[in-house]
Amino acid sequence: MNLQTDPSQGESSDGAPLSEADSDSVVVRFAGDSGDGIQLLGGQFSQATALDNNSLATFPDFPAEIRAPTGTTYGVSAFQIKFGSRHIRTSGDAPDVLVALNPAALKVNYEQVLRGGLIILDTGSFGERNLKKAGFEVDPREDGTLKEYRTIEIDISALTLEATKPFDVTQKEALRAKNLWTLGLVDWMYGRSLDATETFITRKFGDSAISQANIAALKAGHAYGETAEVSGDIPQTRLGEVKFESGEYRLVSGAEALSWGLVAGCKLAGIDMTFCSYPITPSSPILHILSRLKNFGVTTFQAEDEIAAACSALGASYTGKMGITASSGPGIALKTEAIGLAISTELPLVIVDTQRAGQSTGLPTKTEQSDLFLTVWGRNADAPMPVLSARSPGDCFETAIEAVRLATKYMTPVFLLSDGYIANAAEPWLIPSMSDYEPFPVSHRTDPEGFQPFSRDDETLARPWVKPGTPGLMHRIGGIEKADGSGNISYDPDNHQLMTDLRFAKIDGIANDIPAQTVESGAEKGKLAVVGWGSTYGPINRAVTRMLAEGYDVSHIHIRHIWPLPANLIDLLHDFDEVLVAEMNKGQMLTFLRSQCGRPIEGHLKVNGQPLTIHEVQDAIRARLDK
Amino acid sequence: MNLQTDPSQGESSDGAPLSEADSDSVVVRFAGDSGDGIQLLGGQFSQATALDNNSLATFPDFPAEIRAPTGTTYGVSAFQIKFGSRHIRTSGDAPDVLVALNPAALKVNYEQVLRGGLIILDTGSFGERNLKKAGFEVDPREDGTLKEYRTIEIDISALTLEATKPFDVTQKEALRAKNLWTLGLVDWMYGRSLDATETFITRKFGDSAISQANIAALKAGHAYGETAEVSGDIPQTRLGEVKFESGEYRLVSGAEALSWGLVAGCKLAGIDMTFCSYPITPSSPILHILSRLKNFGVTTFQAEDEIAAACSALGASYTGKMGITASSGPGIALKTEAIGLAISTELPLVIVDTQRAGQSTGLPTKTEQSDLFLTVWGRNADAPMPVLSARSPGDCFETAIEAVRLATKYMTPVFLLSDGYIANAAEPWLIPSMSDYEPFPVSHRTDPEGFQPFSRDDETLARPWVKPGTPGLMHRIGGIEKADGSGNISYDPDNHQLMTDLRFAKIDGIANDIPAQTVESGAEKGKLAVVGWGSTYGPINRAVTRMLAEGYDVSHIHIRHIWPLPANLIDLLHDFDEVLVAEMNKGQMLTFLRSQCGRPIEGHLKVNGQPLTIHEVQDAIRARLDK
Amino acid sequence: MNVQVEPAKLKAKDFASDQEVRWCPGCGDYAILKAVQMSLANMGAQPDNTVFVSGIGCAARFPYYMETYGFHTIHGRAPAVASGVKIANPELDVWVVSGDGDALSIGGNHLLHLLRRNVDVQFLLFNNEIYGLTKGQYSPTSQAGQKSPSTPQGSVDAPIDACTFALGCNARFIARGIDIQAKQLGDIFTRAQEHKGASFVEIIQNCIVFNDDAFAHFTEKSVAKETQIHVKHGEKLIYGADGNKGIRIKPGAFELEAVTIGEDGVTEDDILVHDETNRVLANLLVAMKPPEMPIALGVIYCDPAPSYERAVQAQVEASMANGAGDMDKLLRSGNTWTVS
Amino acid sequence: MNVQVEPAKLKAKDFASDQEVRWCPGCGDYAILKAVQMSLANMGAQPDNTVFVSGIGCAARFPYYMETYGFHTIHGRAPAVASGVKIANPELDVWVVSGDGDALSIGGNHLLHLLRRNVDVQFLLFNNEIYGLTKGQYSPTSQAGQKSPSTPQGSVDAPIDACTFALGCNARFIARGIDIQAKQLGDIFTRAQEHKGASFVEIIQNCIVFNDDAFAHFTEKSVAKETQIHVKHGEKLIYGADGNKGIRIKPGAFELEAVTIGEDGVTEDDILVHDETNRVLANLLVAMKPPEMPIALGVIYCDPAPSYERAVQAQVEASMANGAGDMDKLLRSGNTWTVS
Ligand SMILES: Cc1ncc(C[n+]2csc(CCOP(=O)(O)OP(=O)(O)O)c2C)c(N)n1
Ligand SMILES: Cc1ncc(C[n+]2csc(CCOP(=O)(O)OP(=O)(O)O)c2C)c(N)n1
Ligand code: SF4
Ligand code: SF4
Ligand SMILES: [Mg+2]
Ligand SMILES: [Mg+2]
Repeated sequence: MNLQTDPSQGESSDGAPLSEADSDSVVVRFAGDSGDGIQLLGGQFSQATALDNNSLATFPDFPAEIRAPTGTTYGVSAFQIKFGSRHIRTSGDAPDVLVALNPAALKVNYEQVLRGGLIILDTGSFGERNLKKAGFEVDPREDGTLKEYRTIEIDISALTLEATKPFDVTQKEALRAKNLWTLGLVDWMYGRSLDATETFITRKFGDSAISQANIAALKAGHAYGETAEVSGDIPQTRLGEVKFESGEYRLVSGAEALSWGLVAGCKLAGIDMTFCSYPITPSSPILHILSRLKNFGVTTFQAEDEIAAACSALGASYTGKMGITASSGPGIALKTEAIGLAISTELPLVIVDTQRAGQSTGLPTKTEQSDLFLTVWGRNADAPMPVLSARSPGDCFETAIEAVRLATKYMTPVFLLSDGYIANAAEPWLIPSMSDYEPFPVSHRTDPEGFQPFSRDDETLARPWVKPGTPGLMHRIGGIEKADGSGNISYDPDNHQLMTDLRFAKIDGIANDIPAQTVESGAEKGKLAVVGWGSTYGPINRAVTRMLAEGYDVSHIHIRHIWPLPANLIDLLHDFDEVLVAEMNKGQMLTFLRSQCGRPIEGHLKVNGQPLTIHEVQDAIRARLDK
Repeated sequence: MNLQTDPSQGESSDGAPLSEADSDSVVVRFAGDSGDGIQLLGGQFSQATALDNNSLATFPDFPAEIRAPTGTTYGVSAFQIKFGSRHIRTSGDAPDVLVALNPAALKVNYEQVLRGGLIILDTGSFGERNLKKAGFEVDPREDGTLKEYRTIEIDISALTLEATKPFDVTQKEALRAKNLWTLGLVDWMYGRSLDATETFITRKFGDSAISQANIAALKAGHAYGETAEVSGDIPQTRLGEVKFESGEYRLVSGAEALSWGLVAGCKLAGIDMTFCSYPITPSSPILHILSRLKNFGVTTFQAEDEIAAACSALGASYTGKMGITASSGPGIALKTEAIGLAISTELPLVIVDTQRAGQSTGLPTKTEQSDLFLTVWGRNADAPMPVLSARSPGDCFETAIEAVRLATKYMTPVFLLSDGYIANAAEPWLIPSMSDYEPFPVSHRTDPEGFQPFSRDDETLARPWVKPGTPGLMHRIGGIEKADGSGNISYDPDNHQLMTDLRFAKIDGIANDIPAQTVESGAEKGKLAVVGWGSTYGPINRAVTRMLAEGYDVSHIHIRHIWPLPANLIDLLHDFDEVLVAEMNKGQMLTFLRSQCGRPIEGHLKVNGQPLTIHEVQDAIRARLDK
Repeated sequence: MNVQVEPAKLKAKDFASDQEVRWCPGCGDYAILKAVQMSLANMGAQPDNTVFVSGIGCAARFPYYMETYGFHTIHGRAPAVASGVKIANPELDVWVVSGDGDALSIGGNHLLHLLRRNVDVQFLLFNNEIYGLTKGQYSPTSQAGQKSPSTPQGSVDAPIDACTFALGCNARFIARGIDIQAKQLGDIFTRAQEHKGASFVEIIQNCIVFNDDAFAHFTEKSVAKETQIHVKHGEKLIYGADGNKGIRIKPGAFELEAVTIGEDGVTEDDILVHDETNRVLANLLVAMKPPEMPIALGVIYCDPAPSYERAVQAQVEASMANGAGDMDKLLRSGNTWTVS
Repeated sequence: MNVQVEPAKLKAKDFASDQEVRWCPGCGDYAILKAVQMSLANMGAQPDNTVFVSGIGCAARFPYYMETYGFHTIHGRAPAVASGVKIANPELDVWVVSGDGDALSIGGNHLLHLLRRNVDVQFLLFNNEIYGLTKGQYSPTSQAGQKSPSTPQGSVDAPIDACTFALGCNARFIARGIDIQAKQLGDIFTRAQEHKGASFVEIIQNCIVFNDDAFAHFTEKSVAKETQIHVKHGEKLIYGADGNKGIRIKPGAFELEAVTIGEDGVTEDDILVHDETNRVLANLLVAMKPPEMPIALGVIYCDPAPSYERAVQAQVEASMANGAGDMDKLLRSGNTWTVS
């Protein structure tokens, strides 16, 4: 069985992907066993690349098993990076270079490599047993399997052992440095400095033998390239620097940016955060990150399940704190009832949904954008609430702030959508300064004069937020329908109609408090608008940019505010002859937009747990405009 | 505060409802304290009316409190019946007659009575305290409040005590017979026989003093009308018999018909039912009814919560039984994750959703049709499944059978939508004969030859259903994505795409296995189609019939199969100039149809926890066609 | 923190909200409501600083009737909401009101975790051994054989004892009272409120409509003295109309038995002294069921441990000790580079 | 019912499915898998009639590796699914496999009700005191202070003891074993399978990746003898490398203590005899924690009561006794009338 292969990625007629003409960028994929330290290798290379002022985007691709038996295909861990001398917004399509640290890694990945691309193999791991475990009957180096690629075979294992010999480490420890040897080689290939990684190693292992061994391996890999033992076989590439906007940069993953954005939002709102969550892939990193930020007034609570997480976050909001909860797929489904209570009691709450692939348990480590229906419509009865979606790792920061702003200003739960791809991917990020943001301080009501728990702000229709503990403002709230104003239980039919209408009006009104929809690239009207949302930003943007360069009349519209939609969106869409939604699901934004705007819309849909590729979006555009 | 008043019901310009010209039907509303036995009174009168070959529809309207303090407005229990000499499909709009057994009942209901209608009051309950509890500052009989109505004041309390004096019952017991005295009077007004009620009393209380006292009260009420102590004030009406199709009839409520339909479906499938549920209003009656049908091979299980109910029903389906679960609103929300597992493992499961009003806890005893979004779209990731909706009490039987048929034939969970209104309402029902139904026997796979748990039937795309315990067919299923055929865990991207596509194709294919959408009344094409679903059938049908009689070009389309929609529905809608969806929510079918068919659609929407009225639908039709 | 200067001692009625109480006439909930209001007044509670959180059920309507802060949440989830309230603001005095269905059927998991974590709330479980609000189905505490709308042939489930379950969940405070015993309830509430940690209080409550007299065999005046034992820490486990019944360890066994002082050579010295810190004794006491044994009432177990929300807060405070975090610094932590 | 003529005695490997086992190398789950396969073979189980139900977690992958029927369900809900399986078909031999997070965090409520109802399944809880599958967060059984990705400063929750909880839930069969003790596990599994009702088995399991050696202080060979006591009904509670340690009732208290025979005047007569039907003793035994006391292993409690699914079935059968219901008659029951 051929696992994790995605032939839809830039396929040629005879199966292997075609070489791309993108000379200003490179895609490298590292792959090896889960135990090989591939993610560290990728992370360090990304860091070094960023420091060289290349733009980049990454895509870590974990196995579902914690640590599957070594050598198996399902235990393969991969890390892809695309970097270049122009702005990079997607981790790219087919790799130009594959580094495969064992046969299984080769097996799972080689078909995606560009025809003519480079494959670097650790021959030290190509023993009989490993070949068999990977499902190769014959050695693929010998039967022509790799004939369409350039391959470089290096006994990385042996060379690593060799390099680390002088140090007092066990053979096992020594072999673990394979990833650093490889990093050294690749660093050399792209002219990266080893400094940052050296500092990293020293920080991590101090002045130990392991530290020394690791650094030796790193340097040995680098030296291997330099001394050209493979007689110039290994290509060296230098990409120009990207003209980045000036400022301070860092690499940031979506999970980091999102967590920090939530904290920043709370700072801007002037309230502390109570974050309640239950571990689930790929949402857990947010809990991990926030649990280390207690000095920012963040309290984290690992609840007994997702229902309790949502309920305790709501309880925290009830006390006047910013209650936040986060989960994925099945965990979000479990929060549904509690979210209904938040809507009914009109309390702020942010629910982060890091989407993952497949219904039920599905494919937890793979990505998909398929909770749009669930978040917009997945509640009992009429229960409107805002839904936002972040488009990239860095954008998670902005979107998280916006989620806190809307939740507190409108006294409403807000869904904040991310996905497994942006959560784990990293990109260089121009670090914002907090002083650039307009604070939106919350004022909890303290004045008993004329207090009614369900009175409404004239402009926002929000009800007052009262902290229990406030003298004279005792009141009761709950999930039964409430009388307008007093909030007392009411079974009055007219009141139910009124309150339902008010809840809708409040959320609908947000459309006037959010930025108008802009066009990312291309004209404001024309032949074809490609509409995306969330993590498809990168591939769609790159595809549209390329097609514009080729002279096509196409524009890219990317939606952050899903509910309510920006006030001008429908009109904007009507200004295009055709509208194409590109998304990683069976047509959820497509169906949603159809329901909201009376015009034909088409879809380019994919649900294989992998990010969209630039090529397929280009093909989809061509299919519409070349007719 | 004026509770439970719905001025939208056929309002005149100055507030009171207008008298209707419907001489072939009558609407009577009984109202009193929760302790007054109003539901029994209504039920008995319905029974007697049905036996007279009148057509009828009922609408019980319970208070939310179990037994609120006597005399309060929120403790008022009501029962409305519409009956007539033509087919009645809705419990009607404004009552022609209101029987109010205490001031609170009057307070809550009088504004809905037709101007010029009749109000019968029990003056025995109009003491100072009761008036105050009902919120009347002044006695409404004296301050002109009732001037637009005909009122008949009878001291029913005293007359009941009088009638029951000869029997050895306590005063409390005697007063409890007030409802029977009232029934006797109303029976007389409409020429009903007392026989059935007498039999009922005797069956219930045997040959006891209570029995005798109750019968005496019943007869006394009847005699009161007969001897015309109110000198002809009380109008007597005889409505002709309806030309019912010949056959055996009974009164049936939606909850009964639905429960029986589920049992019938299992009989037709040839398998036993395991029904797992957790009590919730208004779903509980199904659990109660089924728990008495163990001799039909029905096992019932009151689970610890809704999640467990759904999971245990799924466990039962896994063993080859028909697993069924039922709930309402918040309880349905909780089942979401388990339903995802049913979709993923492709096991049959029927989930009955008796919809109730309002998000979160909302208005549990009131009705609404607002779980369409939840049932069609409310799941994580792409997770399609059939959704059916029943239109009337009797129709619940047919729809339940259909739900079992689809679940077992296609190996899929199926949503079966009812609502609080049809669950409690009763109508005369031409009792079907089981021999009229085509059986659809399930065949569990037993042949190990070539067995694959995720192979598919060529026609239905259903996978084989295997009972654990079957020799040689051991296999494993679960919620992680499965390899096509073998069902083994698979993280292969292409396989995920394939399996997702297959799951969609399977459900989409059901469109070819369900009846084409028909037009209930009016032409197959024309100016305006009024589209409804579920319990709005009655009022829409009556409204369209009336408008047709008035010469309007309007048709009624009523959707049973919501997902997938009947194959011809979209075309059918395109054959009308305008389409109007009338529903009891903020536009869920409206939005759904917009998403499915690229044409403008309008909505007549109501969310006040009350059924649609004929008048408002007529008004909505007029508003579209009179322009 | 909201420390207020209290102007004057409040009365029970000051804790009553303006909402009409909507339980069935004769429901045991009325008496509990009164007892809570009275004891809040007695313990000098501040309405401003008091929060009642409940789930769904007849019992769960409780907060509406209290002139305090109140949150009527969703079925079974009150412990989770209350945990959030308490973690977010440990200064609030949080009470949870729940029914046997709410707490032990749908909500069992949250109750477990509230108790084991030892969140400082008072958890009042109104046990009427029935689902009141949904009209009379049997509950997890209903006796086996209970006929109900969902069990027409009688239930076949073994019931759970609320206090036994709470002990299994590591609860550090366990008490039991009866709806109509206002004074004893008051004492329990006061102890529960004083206890810093999760205080679990089971209140035997009569549902007059769906399960009337389910507890009559020990709540009826005529039998009360012989079937109830009100335990007090440090005092002998003595009961009975004549004060001559007692509980002792069955010689040579891990078991309690009810004995009569003066009969069969039993003397007062044989009678056990109640030790509310003894978990094993607590397990034995809560399991006593009339008619064989008297039902144990009062504070059965109390063995305090640090409360959860304080420990959570302590970590936040410790992290804050070196100054509050600086957002701009955080964003620039780790590797950064500058483009000019 | 599927009674089969068994052709030949099956071997452990006949219970192994064709799927590659995907736990981390060195994970304790491997040993448990082997022990289960071995003991199923020994007890003559029929693969056709055996069902493994699990939730989500590393442990919950178990069914995939068994050549039986298997259902890998959703997180925490395995007891609910298994209850449905057993109610619908009491003839099946149902095993539930769960982890400490699956069973005691998200799934606590379902476990409670499975146990109190006494549904006849074998419930195996693989306790590694950590969330394995989600990469190492602390679980409800993690020791206080556990550092984990979600508790960088150490957890502040008091852990729950799985067996104590099960006792609080009225479980009628409680046993405890260690992943690597195949023989003892086999004995436990056999007893569990024989027990008609819910059998709760806690298995101490080492997670080599995220919580390695969490149990080393009593599982390490060097200390095992002094820190483990394998209990057997009717036999004295004796342990220790020299067989001279024992458990006795602390004189005058409701407490156990570990003593050395021959020291301080302790003789073998003072040592308690294990009585697996004694609930109080069970409560004391499960609470013993090294190093103060040895950990209790083996069948700690077994006091059978009628199983739930049989009682449910009995009602169905009783209703059927007068013949199966006639649908046409049902529809015509009560008042009907005929129009001609
Ligand atoms: C999710 C959900 N499921 C079910 C219900 C219906 N429901 C409301 S209260 C209740 C049980 C009430 O019993 P208990 O907790 O004992 O309270 P009591 O009414 O007896 O005081 C149920 C099942 C609900 N409101 N929400
Ligand atoms: C509804 C839901 N919430 C969360 C998860 C993520 N999740 C999977 S397994 C697990 C915990 C596993 O811990 P445990 O039960 O102890 O099993 P172990 O992996 O340690 O064997 C969690 C939180 C999930 N799959 N589904
Ligand atoms: S149903 Fe029972 S518990 Fe509920 S209010 Fe009435 S008497 Fe009280
Ligand atoms: S993470 Fe731990 S429990 Fe899970 S497979 Fe690996 S070692 Fe076993
Ligand atoms: Mg109750
Ligand atoms: Mg674990």
